Amino acid sequence: MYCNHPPEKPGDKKEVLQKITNMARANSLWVTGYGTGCGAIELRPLGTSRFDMERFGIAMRPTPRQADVLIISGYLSTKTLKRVIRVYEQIQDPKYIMALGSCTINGGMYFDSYNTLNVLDKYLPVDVYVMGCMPRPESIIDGFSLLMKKIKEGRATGWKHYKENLDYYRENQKQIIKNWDLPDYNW
Amino acid sequence: MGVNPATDPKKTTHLFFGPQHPGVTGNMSIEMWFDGDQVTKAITHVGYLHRGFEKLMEKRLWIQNFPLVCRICVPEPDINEECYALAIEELAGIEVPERAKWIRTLVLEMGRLAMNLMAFGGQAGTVGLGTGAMWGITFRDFVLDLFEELTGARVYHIYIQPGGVRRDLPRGFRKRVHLVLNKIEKRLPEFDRLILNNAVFKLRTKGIGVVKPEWIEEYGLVGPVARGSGSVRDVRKDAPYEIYDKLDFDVVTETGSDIYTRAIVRRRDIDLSISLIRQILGGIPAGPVATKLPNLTEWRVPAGEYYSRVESSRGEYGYYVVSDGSLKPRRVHVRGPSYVHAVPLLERMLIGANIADVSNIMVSLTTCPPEIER
Amino acid sequence: MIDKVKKELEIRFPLLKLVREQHNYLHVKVGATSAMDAVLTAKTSLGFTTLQLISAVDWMENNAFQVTWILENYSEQEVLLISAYFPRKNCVVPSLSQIWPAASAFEREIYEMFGISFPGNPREGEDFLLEGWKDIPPMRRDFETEEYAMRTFGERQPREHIDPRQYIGDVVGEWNTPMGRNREEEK
Amino acid sequence: MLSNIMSILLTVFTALVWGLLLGGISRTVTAKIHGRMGPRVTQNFIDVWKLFRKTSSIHHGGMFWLAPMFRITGAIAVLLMVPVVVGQNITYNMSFAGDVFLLLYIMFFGCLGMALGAGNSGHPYAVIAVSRGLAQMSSYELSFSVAVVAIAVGLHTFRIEGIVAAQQAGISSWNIFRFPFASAGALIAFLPMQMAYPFGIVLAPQEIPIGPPTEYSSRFLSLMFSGRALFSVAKLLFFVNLLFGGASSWLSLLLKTFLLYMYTVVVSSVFPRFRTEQSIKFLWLVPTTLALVDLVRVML
Amino acid sequence: MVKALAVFLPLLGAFINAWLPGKHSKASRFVSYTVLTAGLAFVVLLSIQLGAWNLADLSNSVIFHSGVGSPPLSINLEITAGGTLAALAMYAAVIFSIHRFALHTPKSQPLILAMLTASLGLLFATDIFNSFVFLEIGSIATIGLTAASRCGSRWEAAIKVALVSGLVTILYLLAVAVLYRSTGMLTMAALGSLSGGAAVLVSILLLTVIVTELKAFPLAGWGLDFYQGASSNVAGLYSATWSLAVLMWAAKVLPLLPIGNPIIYAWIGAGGLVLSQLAGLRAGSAGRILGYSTSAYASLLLVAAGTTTGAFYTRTVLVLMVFSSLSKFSLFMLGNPWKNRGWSGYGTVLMLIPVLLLAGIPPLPVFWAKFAFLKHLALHFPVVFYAVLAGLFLEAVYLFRFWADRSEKISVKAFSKPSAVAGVFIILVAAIWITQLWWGQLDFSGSIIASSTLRNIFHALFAAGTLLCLPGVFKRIGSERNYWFWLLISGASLTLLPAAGNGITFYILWEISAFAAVVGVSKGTGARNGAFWYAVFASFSGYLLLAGILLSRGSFVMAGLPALLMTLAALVKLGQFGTHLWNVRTYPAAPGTMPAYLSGTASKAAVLLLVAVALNATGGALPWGRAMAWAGALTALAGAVLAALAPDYKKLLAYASVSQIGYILVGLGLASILGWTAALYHTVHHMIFKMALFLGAASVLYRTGTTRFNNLGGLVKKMPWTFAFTLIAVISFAGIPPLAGFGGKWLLYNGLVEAGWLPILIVAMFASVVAFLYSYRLLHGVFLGQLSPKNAHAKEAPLALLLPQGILAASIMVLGFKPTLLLNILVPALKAIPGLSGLAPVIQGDMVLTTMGTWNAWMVGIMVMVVFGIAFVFYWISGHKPKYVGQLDIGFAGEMPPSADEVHYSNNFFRPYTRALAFLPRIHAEKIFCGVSKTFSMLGDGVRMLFTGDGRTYLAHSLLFLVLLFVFLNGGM
Repeated sequence: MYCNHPPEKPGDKKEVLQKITNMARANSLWVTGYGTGCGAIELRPLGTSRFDMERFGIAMRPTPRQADVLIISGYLSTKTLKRVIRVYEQIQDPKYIMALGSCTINGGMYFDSYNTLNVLDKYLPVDVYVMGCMPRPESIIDGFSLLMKKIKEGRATGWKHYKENLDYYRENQKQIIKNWDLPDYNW
Repeated sequence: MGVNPATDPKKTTHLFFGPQHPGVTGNMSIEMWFDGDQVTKAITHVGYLHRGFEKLMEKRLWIQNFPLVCRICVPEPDINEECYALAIEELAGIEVPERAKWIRTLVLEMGRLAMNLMAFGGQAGTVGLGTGAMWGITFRDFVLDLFEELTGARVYHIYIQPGGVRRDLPRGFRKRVHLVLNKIEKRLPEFDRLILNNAVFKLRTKGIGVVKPEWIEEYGLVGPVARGSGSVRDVRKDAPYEIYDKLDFDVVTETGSDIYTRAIVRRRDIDLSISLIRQILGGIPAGPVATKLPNLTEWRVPAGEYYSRVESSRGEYGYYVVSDGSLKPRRVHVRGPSYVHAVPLLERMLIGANIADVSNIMVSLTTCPPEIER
Repeated sequence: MIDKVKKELEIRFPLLKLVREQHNYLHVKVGATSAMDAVLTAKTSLGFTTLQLISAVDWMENNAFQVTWILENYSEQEVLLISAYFPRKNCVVPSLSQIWPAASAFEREIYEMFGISFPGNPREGEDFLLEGWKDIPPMRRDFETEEYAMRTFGERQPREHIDPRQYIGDVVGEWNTPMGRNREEEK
Repeated sequence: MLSNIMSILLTVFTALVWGLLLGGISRTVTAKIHGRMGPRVTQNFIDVWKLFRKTSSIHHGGMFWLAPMFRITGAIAVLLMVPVVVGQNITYNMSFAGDVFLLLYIMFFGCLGMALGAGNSGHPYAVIAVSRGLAQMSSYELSFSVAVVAIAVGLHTFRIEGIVAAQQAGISSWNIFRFPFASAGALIAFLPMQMAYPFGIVLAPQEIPIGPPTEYSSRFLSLMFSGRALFSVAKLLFFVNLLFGGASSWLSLLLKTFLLYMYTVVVSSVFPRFRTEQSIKFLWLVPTTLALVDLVRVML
Repeated sequence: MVKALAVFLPLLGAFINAWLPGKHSKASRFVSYTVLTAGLAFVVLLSIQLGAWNLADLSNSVIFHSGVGSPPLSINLEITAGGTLAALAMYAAVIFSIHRFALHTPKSQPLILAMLTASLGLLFATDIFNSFVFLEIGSIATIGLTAASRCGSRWEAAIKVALVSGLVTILYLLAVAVLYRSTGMLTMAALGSLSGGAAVLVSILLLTVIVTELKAFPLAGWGLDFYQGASSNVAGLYSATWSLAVLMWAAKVLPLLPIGNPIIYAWIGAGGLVLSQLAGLRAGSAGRILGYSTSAYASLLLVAAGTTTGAFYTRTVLVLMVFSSLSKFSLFMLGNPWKNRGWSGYGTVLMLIPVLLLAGIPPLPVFWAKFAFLKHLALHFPVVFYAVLAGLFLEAVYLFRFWADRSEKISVKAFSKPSAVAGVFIILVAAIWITQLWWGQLDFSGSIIASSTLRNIFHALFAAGTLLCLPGVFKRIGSERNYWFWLLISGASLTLLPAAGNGITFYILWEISAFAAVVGVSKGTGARNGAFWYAVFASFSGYLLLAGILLSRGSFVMAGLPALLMTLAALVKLGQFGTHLWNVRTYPAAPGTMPAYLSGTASKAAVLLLVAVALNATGGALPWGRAMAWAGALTALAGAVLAALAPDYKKLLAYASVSQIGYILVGLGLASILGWTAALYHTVHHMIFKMALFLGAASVLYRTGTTRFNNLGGLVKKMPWTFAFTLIAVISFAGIPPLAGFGGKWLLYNGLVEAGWLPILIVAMFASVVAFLYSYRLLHGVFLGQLSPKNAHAKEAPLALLLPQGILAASIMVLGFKPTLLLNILVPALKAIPGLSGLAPVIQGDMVLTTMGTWNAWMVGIMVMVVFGIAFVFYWISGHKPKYVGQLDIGFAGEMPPSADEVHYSNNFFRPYTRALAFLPRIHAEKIFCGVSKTFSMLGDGVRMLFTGDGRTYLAHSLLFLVLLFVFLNGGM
């Protein structure tokens, strides 16, 4: 019923029209509509007239299947991490993770909480961190422009890293998700 | 044992609204069983945002907890600080200077205004009127600018402290507040035309999501949800804190009980907040904005228990604070209005609802998951 | 008004201990056995028809849990807190979920956070805030959250301390001043 | 023969470009109504290209796989059945092969394919959306077919060329003036056809995110977007030919389709969604009654 | 010597029986049984030798004297050919049932002999007083038999018989006295010489006696109670011997009564028939139901006596009475083991044949008699005709209900009941024999459809439809029984149908195909109810057709009322909305490929009938064409809506069938060339796609064992070919252009516009859009969505089911791309029909032109295929390799789908639509029918109030009847 084959290793295949494709990817970032934490409150103004992320081709998509970017908007509780993993793995390649707030970097002010993980990078490959608690819309836009830059230069390869080191990530994930019942592969 | 007809897999479809779902406010999920497109059973799942605040607060100094409490409710953080500060002041017997009281009230009302603007627009957004949602959040941004000027932060202000507020008002602030209020007020009629007078919006919200008046006491409903069903409860009026007893206002109440009525209540709350802010701005007395506190790193709040209450934009908000006379609180228990709105009430209201109205109903309760989960 | 409530309660529960009394606020402590009686009396004959919150405090050193029911009288705008101590080991408290539907959620939370059981709550044991929690209930005093976090989520990364003024000094100008210099009320 | 094929290719290519461009413009216009700047007008090209070049994608079975092709085929079939520029017979493409009845029915080809793909994805939201969409379709097709029959019978021809040719005597001969009620009915039915609010119950993100394409990703989605762009141009073209006298030149074609498209965009951004049954009832009541007025007129 | 043996042997048997010790051993029972049977068999042989074995001339007779002197002192028997036939039936009944008595109540054997003697005597008696003696013996034997049985209510039954026979004795003796006093003779012929008051008095007395003894309507109460109370063995023997004897005797006496105008018999009979059958609708027990049926035949006898004379009368009465008695005998004998649950497919058939015979379905013997009789009535006594027809239909309804209720309970042991088997066997042999007598009436020249093109199309349609159903007949599941034989019979008679040259041929083929199909349907799992509905509506439509044919006075159909009746017959058969109940009950219940045959092929018989009626009655245009078109359009719409809301695959297809049939009606109603082209095109197309769909349903049922949507879903992965063929059929009937279905719609719409029937056009178009709802519902409910784990074992359908589907799908493709193949045949043929109005569509190569529209299916098809092909190739070569992920691997809001069953969206699929339709008043055809049947039940209850179950009431009835008769006849004079 679920997918039962491991992901293909993406490799460094050179695609035709790579440059144009990268430009297109950078200028059309579709964000999964998943407010995982309190940073989501600043994603809303990002869509409105003040900041208007659609200028950059950034749009919200309600389903992970159609998105490119997953924004981890702040701390992740273990309960949410499980869903985030599932959502992330359902996004199609190439995909990027942008993490908002100090709490995704090192736990921030919840460093000693029993329910929030401290370093997101151990569980999911983060391409761009945006610091602050919570990050202002401007800094999120800044984060996006950094992500765009990385994509254009072909450096936003977190998803490749994730696929190549899936075992490492899985081990870490299973360590903190006590009732692991996800399928091993959700693509 | 027979199959429960509400969850019979042959007759029903089992679906999750959330956590990754654009129709759900914040990070929570509703597990539902549908017969056709009608809900037969609903279970709210919370805890996706659980950070263990109450545990963390037991591990931190009294004053260190202010940065934590404001994160309990993201869209309207000031009430947490206020509520926590009220409890500490009650336990420690701290007097708050008059000017600080006025400024606090100002901050609370601005927060309420911001939240109500977002919620009112969001109600339109959830039935597909994206324009309304956009406008609401844009208006809110103006208020956030004021906050930024006043406190240095857009969202988490950490402005209120025991015995007063952190800073005084900046120069020219009152003028700028007036400017923003005028700007918002000028746009409000257009907002009304777009949403409240929209025939389709009425069709979508009238008669849907009815909160029966007898549920108010049964469930302990508060705020616009209760006031949309004829209740006149408002802590600002019933147990006035800060300077609400000096302000002139009437509690907003309607009797329609449905989503549309709640939208109206919220809309009238916006007007009320604007009028209150105007009153406050006109009446702020001069004086200090904070009482001198002892050395905060060694501050022991006297032992005792207190349940402090304030009125948030979603209704009565309570902090149950227990001190054992040590450096750190013994126990802080936050009771947000969403607690009953999003869990027992929502589970009850959704039964028989149409799938199209699920997020509509949920948004009309203005649930805020972090205050359930903390 | 609150005097009447107090008197009434004192007549019925002579062992009652008064904690705090204000003009519309009353906090009483009763014995563990008469707690339910007190709550139900308050509901049926004193008009406290609404349950606002059920809270618990872990008095580990006294080997007791303090459970507090916070009731409100909507028509008289009064708050009544009824507390009772229950022995800490295998703590069992009667459930109110048949009387107030809202109580079910409060009780589920306390069950999860303190391990206090509320027999009679049909949904007790369903996951509420936590998922797959295997340790001792986190809100107990003997649960060390920092140690748990360290154990589960790993060491917090070392942190560089940077004074932001160093960076923002040139840009903001006016703000780079001792606090509150420009913050006086204009007359 | 060769020139016919060239014309067909040109039509499809133009329609694709124009459809995507219109989509971009509509996003900009919506943004302006929201008070925003909005994306570039070329944003849809970038999106389609990006989706096309995504490196992985999933499918749930054969029908899922075929659905975008059904969609694109249906769109192109409708496009080719409609004359593009009046007077330039070479651009009439395949319109000789059928009349308005054929057009009414071939419109379903893509929709049915899409619905099948959605069903095969196994996602309940997709299926709920299809059930809503079909229910709504059955109602707006009623008013639309009444309008079309009224016009066709009034003009004594079912051939689209014939309908266009009958409107060439100046603006007053346009069907929108000759059959005002039927036209009003058809224009209201045009909104649900374009999934515009208040009839956008199929892709309701807050209710059933996001309807039939909820499982579609990457290249499938890219084709689906292209198909949607083509299909909306095809529908616009049909409406321009049906109500607005056809297009006498490419320029007027672009102008008319643009204006018609803007009508849906503007209406769309100031209305919430109906519930499904409300939408159905509205469509049964208002546009159908309007169109029936003209039908009765024609019959008498 | 021989005569002596004839008397001696049975007596010996009886003697042995009586002599046997009280405790009967098995051996002694066997001995007595054997001797008795042997004696009877000998008597039978003797009778055959004795009887004037020439049925062609029934007037031959032999007078046989016994005793001394002349009657009334001696017994004179007139052995006629008809009487011999009846006697044979009696013998057969006794021989085949006596073992039961032998085994259970050996003491009753002398009583059986007494009853047989009385029956034979009454059968052949020529003397009034002789008759009286036999009547008395018969009554006593009946009372004795009843009382000797082991049935719980035997005394009630016996006492009622005794009471009635007492009254009868008094009245009869009065009549005898008057007769003797007036004429000095007691022969039957003496009745004719009566005159004046004596004639009236004797007539009244004897008529009362006869009606009472016959158990005809107003005085039927005791009979009903008797049948209900007596054990089924006794009742069976009684109905085959004594009851038959009384009937035959009455038939003999009635024409001789000096009553003046015998039409009074007909009035009593016809009125009684309708009223008693109304009451019969509410009858509960088997005995009572058969009692009502007896009453019906008694009434028929009265009608026959009142309206016919001579040899025709004799023959009619003989066939009707003998075979109905035999049928009832079989039913009673079968009915014995009702209490045993358990079921045999053959039991159903075994029971159905007597029921069909009682209902008068061809080619069973009673049909021929009824047909001739009704024809006579239709020509000369139209009012009686209608009453009789109505009564017969009511009788058919409760008989079929009886069959549906009871046949399920017949155990396999039914085969050990030689009595029942023998009864059925005799009926079948007689059927063949009588059919060959009447064979000359049949005509297979095919003259009722003049156009040989149309005829050939229908021939091909029926033959192909039957053949395509045949490969799959052995792919049955569970408790479904073998039905291929009945399918074959039905299909064969259907294939012959277009060749019918006159009404009776048409009617016989029509009924055979319908009732063979009924048997076939009854082989399904729990199909009794479905088969019942089918049988009732088929016989309703059959009686309408029969009425139409008979009223047409020799020709196939006449304009006016006969044509209307036959149109209605066709509409009922088609399942026109309102009568669609049988479709939606029968199709889902039918086994295997049977529904495909029923919906795809058998329903086209009604189209044929409509065409035939239109062509023969008015040359094409029926005067009620417009009403028919409206009915068709509304049927299409209502059927489509109901189909969209149906919860079951086959039920959905049944409603879809109802809906699609609507288009055919619209087309035929148009009565223009375009309309007929559309209708016939759609007929062909409907046969193709509906068979493909139902065969697909059969495949799904075969592989999964269910057709409920809630239990299905996701089968596309398991049954890809079935899905592909179903998809093609669905796209086609939804009318989406590259496939065949669009053609029918296009032609129809053009026809409607040409005729200016725009409102119908709008309704039809709306219905065709609603069709999308159920077409998607069907595809999704079965093939798409989540695959339930319960169906994980499902495989692709067997070739026997797949191949026909493939052929049908291929023909849809061919017809879709080249509709001109069919149109080139149809259009010239229809152009040649003068009665059709309008312009014919012009066919230029692949282009079809009407005055307003154009359609080039080939170009459209090529265009779609090319575009699709280019897209496909582009897709294929662009290096796009999507990964296949499981059905549960869906973006489920970040959660995991719990299980396929739970995630599958199936129940209440179109709930919003239901809500949108909520403003419509919920007029269900079911409710209307419930209302109708309730009304009938109430009427029936009213009649039943007469039959209180109290013997005194029955005596009062008889006396009242006597008085009324007296008043009426005297007033008349």
